[in-house]
Amino acid sequence: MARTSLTVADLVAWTQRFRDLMVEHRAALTELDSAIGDADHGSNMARGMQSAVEKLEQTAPETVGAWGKSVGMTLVSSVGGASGPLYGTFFLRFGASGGDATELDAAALGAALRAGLEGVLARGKAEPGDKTMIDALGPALDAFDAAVDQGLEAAIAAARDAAAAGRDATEPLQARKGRASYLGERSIGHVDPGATSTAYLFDALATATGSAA
Amino acid sequence: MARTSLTVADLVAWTQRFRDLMVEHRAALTELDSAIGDADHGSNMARGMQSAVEKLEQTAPETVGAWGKSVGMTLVSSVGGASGPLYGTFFLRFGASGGDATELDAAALGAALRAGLEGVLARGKAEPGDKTMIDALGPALDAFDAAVDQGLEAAIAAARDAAAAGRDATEPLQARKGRASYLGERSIGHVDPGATSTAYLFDALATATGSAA
Amino acid sequence: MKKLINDPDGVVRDALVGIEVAHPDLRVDHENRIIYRREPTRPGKVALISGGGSGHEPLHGGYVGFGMLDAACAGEVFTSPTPDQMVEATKTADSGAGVLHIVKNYTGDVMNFEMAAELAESETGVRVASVVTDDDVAVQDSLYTAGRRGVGVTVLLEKIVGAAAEEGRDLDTLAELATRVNASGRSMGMALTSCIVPAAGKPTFDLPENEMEIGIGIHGEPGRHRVPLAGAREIAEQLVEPILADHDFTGAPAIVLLNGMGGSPLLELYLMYGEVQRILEASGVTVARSLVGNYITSLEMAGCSVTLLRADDELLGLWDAPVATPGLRWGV
Amino acid sequence: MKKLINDPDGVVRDALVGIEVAHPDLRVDHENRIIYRREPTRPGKVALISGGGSGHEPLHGGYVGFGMLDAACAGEVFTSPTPDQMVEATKTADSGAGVLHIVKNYTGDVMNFEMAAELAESETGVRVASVVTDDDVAVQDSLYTAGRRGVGVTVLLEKIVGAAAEEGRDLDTLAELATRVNASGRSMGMALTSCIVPAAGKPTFDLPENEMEIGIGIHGEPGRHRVPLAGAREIAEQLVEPILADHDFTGAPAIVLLNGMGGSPLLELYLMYGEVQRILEASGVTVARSLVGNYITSLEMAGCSVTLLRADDELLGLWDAPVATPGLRWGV
Ligand SMILES: Nc1ncnc2c1ncn2[C@@H]1O[C@H](COP(=O)(O)OP(=O)(O)O)[C@@H](O)[C@H]1O
Ligand SMILES: Nc1ncnc2c1ncn2[C@@H]1O[C@H](COP(=O)(O)OP(=O)(O)O)[C@@H](O)[C@H]1O
Ligand SMILES: [Mg+2]
Ligand SMILES: [Mg+2]
Ligand SMILES: [Mg+2]
Ligand SMILES: [Mg+2]
Repeated sequence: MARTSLTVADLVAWTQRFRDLMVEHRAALTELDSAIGDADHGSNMARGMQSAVEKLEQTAPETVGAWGKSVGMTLVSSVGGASGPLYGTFFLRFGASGGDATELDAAALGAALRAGLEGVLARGKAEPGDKTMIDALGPALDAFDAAVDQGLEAAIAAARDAAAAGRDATEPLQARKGRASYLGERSIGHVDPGATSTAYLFDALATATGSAA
Repeated sequence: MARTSLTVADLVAWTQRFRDLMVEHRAALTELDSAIGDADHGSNMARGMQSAVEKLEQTAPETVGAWGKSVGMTLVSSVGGASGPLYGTFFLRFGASGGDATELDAAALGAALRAGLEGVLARGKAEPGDKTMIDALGPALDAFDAAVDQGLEAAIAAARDAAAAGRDATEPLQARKGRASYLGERSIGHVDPGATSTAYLFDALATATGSAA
Repeated sequence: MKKLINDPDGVVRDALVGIEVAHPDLRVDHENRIIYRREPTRPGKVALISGGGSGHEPLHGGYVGFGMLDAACAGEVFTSPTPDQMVEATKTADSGAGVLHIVKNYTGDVMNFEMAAELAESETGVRVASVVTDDDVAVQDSLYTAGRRGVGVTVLLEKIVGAAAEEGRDLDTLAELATRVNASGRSMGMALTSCIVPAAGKPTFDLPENEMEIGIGIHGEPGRHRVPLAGAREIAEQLVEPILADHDFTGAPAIVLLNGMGGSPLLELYLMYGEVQRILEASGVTVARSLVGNYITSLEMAGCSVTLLRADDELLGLWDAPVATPGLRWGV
Repeated sequence: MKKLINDPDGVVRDALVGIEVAHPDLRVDHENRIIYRREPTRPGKVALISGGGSGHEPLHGGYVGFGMLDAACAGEVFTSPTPDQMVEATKTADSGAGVLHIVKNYTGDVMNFEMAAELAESETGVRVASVVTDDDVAVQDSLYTAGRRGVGVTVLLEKIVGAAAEEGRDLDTLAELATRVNASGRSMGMALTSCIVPAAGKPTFDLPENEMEIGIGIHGEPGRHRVPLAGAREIAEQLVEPILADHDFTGAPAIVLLNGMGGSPLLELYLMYGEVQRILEASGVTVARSLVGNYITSLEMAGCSVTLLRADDELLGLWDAPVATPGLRWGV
């Protein structure tokens, strides 16, 4: 039977799976960041997610809020760069949205993700099309919302696919935020590293929750 | 008829020919010096001989002594490194040996060359087999002396051949003087740059005096 | 990758050990990766704190000491430090007179310092002011970029504002001075080669033997344009012209920094400076002070940058004031 | 060849232009390629003169100034200057108290300085004493070599003897002090990459990605051994061990120089220094003073060298004395 909600344990599994992907694709992410940035996105994300998972293993969170705060704070304090505050804020706001809840149904998950996105927008002031992680995150949440009537797993799978499509769609864009914007037109033709890690974030969510279909 | 003496004009022609060879083989000499030294022998010799020829063009020497002093002082004051004082001393002593003479017969040329060699030995304190220019210069003078009875041109040709053989014979030697000595056994298997420029010195003498046979 | 390191991920940690033992006037908090002056901030003196990714040495740790910074936070290579580090440094360095954060304009640096300032003020009540440097004319300062990067002027600002802080000026005055210095400075850089980020293990970009990058920053990122390799005189023109086009440097004394990116020999930097100064003179710029060397680097990148600061008597006086740091030292 | 130059054969000439305009305290005789202090030698003060091939910057021109050299002669890249230059510098810098020539032990340098000393004394009656530095333990000091090379200790000697000269000590005393400093110092260097001599246009040697040279000098020449690339800790051992095996550095304060060859980032030099200091401590050596950075270089070569000087209170006092040169500056 299709699952209708996520537990805190699912969120922890999601974190672990995201960590695995960041470690696995560390070199590839850094390679993307070499082309239009400073060659550290892979090590930033791998280092941060490694710390986040370790923190969760030390102190198991009991609520969505505790989980989000743990992951978010760890990212903020162990990553640095642009991705530290941005991903950190994403998880902090996600957690704050979930609060004391121990489970999230599809609507609540959608709201938490949306809160996370709002946090990233507020922190980074990027707009859609600026060639940032926003361009994977935004479409993912729109797809999630559009599919939420079909159930949690379908919504997650839709978000994953939209994030991947959003990532691919960054390739022809000219960057207007972050380091890649310094390149001007030379940023065109490269996939954004942050959008790529965000696509993995939704890939991890789908796998960790068995929404892979 | 075979020539029996060298005029000052011949010495000037020798200088010019040597300059031409240094400029022509500049890169090759530097290449040799890269292997066991500091990659400057070609530019040192080309720069020095260029200056020496310019100096001769400004003030034409009238005696062997004036020629040797002009070339020697110019090398000393424009080359630097090991080759500046060594080649400089060679020409200074050569000139001092010739003194006010305006021509050198075979015996006088032999004596002047020998005086030059003595100067190089006194200045550089190298011994035969140390893998230096001495290993081309010494054999050249011995061959000159041995062939001097056959006349000036034959003696010069013999010197040229012996210098070339001496140059080649430096290849298996381990350097004990100059920069190449720092390499220890790693200096083995490379021809010495200074012995190579010295072989060109005798090549130039042979060509400039028509003793090429 | 040919580097004098043990472990690509432990470079900053290990280098901080060497910085601490090499400089008895400094103190290193290894857990938080903060470099402090050995002595605590003198009561009444505003503390100056900066920080950023590592790999730009001597920036910033090498500018901690009398007459410049009170503390510097070291991030991973080319990755801004975290708010935690900055909060800790802010609390520790504050003598009660407040703290000025000197931040280079990069998305990461700005966001992390912003979070730090919010946290430090709310958690501890320390007064924090910030200045963001953005002097790099290679980047258009527009809505369509993250804004000009903070590069060479950061060094000059840390020196000048550091001298003013030693005089006992208050936080608002210093923040205003810092803003003025930043607004009066412009920079432009170029690279002959890419650097290698240790954790990446290979050059950030490939640059053919006959090409160079114009308009690079200090993070090994590619520049605005890739152009054919040129001689020093032509390179100097390509660096100085956009600076002079962006800001008027005539009619006032200028401070000039000819900065090496880390991998170019000093012999070449002096040669470049000769070319730069010649162009400046021909353009009516009066060079009052100059600095030639590796002051804000990009690991082993070969190349250089030029920074001009439009000064006045006050700024020159602060520039000449005593300074005693590993990276800049005179008058004491 | 990627270099910030105009013409491979004009590098030294062009760089001297930049040195002159960058340092108002210096004066450059371009015809003779000599860098002087702006002010003539104070009467009664012995003049210190050094020189050598260019490409080792800041050595020697960067050490001209109060507390170090009075003049430096610049040769072509890696080629010792000529006697004419040295004679001219000797005559000009002499105040009547005599001149000390500081010569690095290379065949060319020694011969050219010898000729210069002979000429200067005979032509002008200036009293000249010479010290030849030979601290490089990579070279066996035997009949079968040109003797140990003069490397890092040259910097320390110029500082220490320079301070003693400012005190007004006479020529013989200074020559003796210089000899003592040289005898108390040892160095060892390594390279990760070769440099490129501008006039040669390509690397002096090829070094595969997984190898390094141990026992190099400062002229881009290959070293004694080529060994597999190792980590910083292991490299530090390979540098420090031969030094400690050659001379006893225990039971006295040591001055340590961790020198970059020009192309290694400061971040790595600090990291290396941490490793070196750890080994020294474990070996019972007391580090009293240290210097980390690019002080005697080999163009853009990546790598480093370690120099140890066995000091005493007198040498430490002279080390700490004020110095104001482009390359070393403290206390003034
Ligand atoms: N203002 C911004 N808003 C949202 N995302 C951003 C912003 N600036 C940068 N990013 C994202 O951050 C990614 C780079 O992260 P990272 O390499 O870890 O940091 P840094 O750029 O500091 O080196 C970019 O690929 C982009 O997706
Ligand atoms: N002591 C010496 N006696 C004779 N010749 C020497 C001596 N030392 C070096 N040489 C010669 O000088 C050559 C190197 O000259 P060059 O490269 O111009 O000078 P440097 O070694 O100063 O760079 C060597 O190849 C060798 O033949
Ligand atoms: Mg990055
Ligand atoms: Mg040579
Ligand atoms: Mg970064
Ligand atoms: Mg040489």
